[in-house]
Amino acid sequence: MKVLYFAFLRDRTGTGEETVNPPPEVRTVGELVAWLSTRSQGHARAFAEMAAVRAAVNQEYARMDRVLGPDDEVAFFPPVTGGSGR
Amino acid sequence: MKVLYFAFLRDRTGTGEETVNPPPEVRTVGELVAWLSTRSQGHARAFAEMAAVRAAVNQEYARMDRVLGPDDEVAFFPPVTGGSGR
Amino acid sequence: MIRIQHEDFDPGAEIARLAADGAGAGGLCLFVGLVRDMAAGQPIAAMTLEHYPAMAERELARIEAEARSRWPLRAVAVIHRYGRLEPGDRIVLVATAADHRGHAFDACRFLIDWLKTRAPFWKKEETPAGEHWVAARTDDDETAAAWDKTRE
Amino acid sequence: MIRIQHEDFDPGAEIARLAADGAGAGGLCLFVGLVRDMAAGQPIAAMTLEHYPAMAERELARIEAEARSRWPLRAVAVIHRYGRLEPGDRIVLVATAADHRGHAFDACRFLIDWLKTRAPFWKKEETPAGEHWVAARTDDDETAAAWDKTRE
Repeated sequence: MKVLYFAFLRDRTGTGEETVNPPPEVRTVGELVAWLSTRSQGHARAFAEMAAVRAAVNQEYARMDRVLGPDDEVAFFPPVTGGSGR
Repeated sequence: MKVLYFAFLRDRTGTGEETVNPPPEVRTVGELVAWLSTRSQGHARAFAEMAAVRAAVNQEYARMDRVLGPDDEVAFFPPVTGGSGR
Repeated sequence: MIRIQHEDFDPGAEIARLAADGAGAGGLCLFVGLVRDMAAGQPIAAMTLEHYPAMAERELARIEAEARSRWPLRAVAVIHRYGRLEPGDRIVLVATAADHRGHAFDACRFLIDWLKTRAPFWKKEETPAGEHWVAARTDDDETAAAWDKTRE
Repeated sequence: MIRIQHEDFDPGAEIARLAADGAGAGGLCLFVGLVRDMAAGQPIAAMTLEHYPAMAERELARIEAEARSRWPLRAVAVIHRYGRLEPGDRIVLVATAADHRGHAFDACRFLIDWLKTRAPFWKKEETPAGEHWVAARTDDDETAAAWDKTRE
């Protein structure tokens, strides 16, 4: 499973992309977050404040209860801030 | 007093501009309309439907009860249709 | 910035000027009105825009001042053409530069709505059935009047 | 038409393309977002826009499709830049061509409102106090959510 990190999550995890093989009991996005948080202090800090984290599965916004498959691309990032000023 | 006509009012009066000397009892825009209407059949047709006529005095929108001075520039025209389509 | 002219204008050059005049703005909003090829189900071969020059200058200046009094704008551009125009030709440009995009959008829309009901321009259309003066639209008046209600 | 690129774009060329793609339209509405020189009272030296390329493509295409489903549009353009940009630089362009100006304005504003809350781009600002990721604004979410209410 490919996991991508953007913005402050990339800074904190220290990586933009990693391939992971979570155990079978990790079935949802939320369970993946909990499992990833154990990989390093940086990962734990990235997911410390889940109100500031959004997830996408295969390039579409996904909720924490979304069930994952082994070939999914999962991305974590903060709320978006593109466009222009205000 | 200078009187200007635009759009269908110009077509019907047959003139874009004329200098007139109305009698002293013509004091308001509305009284000027009544007096101008007697000048020709074309003038009468131009002012036949006053709901479709707007007036300006010295380049500002004016109502029919606006009092006129001898040096005023008075313009008559239909509701405007500039800008783009709809 | 107000201009009334027969000649065409270049929207790209106007945006560049607006960005320069409004340096520091976060957003530019621009609207360009074009001559349509159909009106009321009839093909339009061309149209002629007549105007009252002295009053058009005053009304456009007034409309710009009104927009600036309602929203914090860094720059405003209004250009209106007159004379004979063909389908696809540009008729009018209104554009705003503001710190916040909502102000740029609101002011830009206000400018075109007000202009359409106040600026002394009149369209004569050439169709297969002949020439005719375009009648003003009641819904344009209503659209413009809605802005009056937003003012206390 | 969706484009995601580092390079600058030319608003004049985009308007010309929009007018050509939307031939027959009565109005073109365009918004250009620029890098401001101040944010939260601090001078900004530059900003870097990070993005998630595959998802940004999908989201912008989705936003365009959503706008086209809500309004009768003859052409749509959305361009978003990424990478390092300086104050005054163009960040984003959204533009619409429609028969009626209200549709062009509404759709253009919808595009930028939705884009700001859905398209995966993130800004990092460089200020005298250092670099920081810009926090999302609650009022942007509210602005975008207001469009949901307009849909039955």
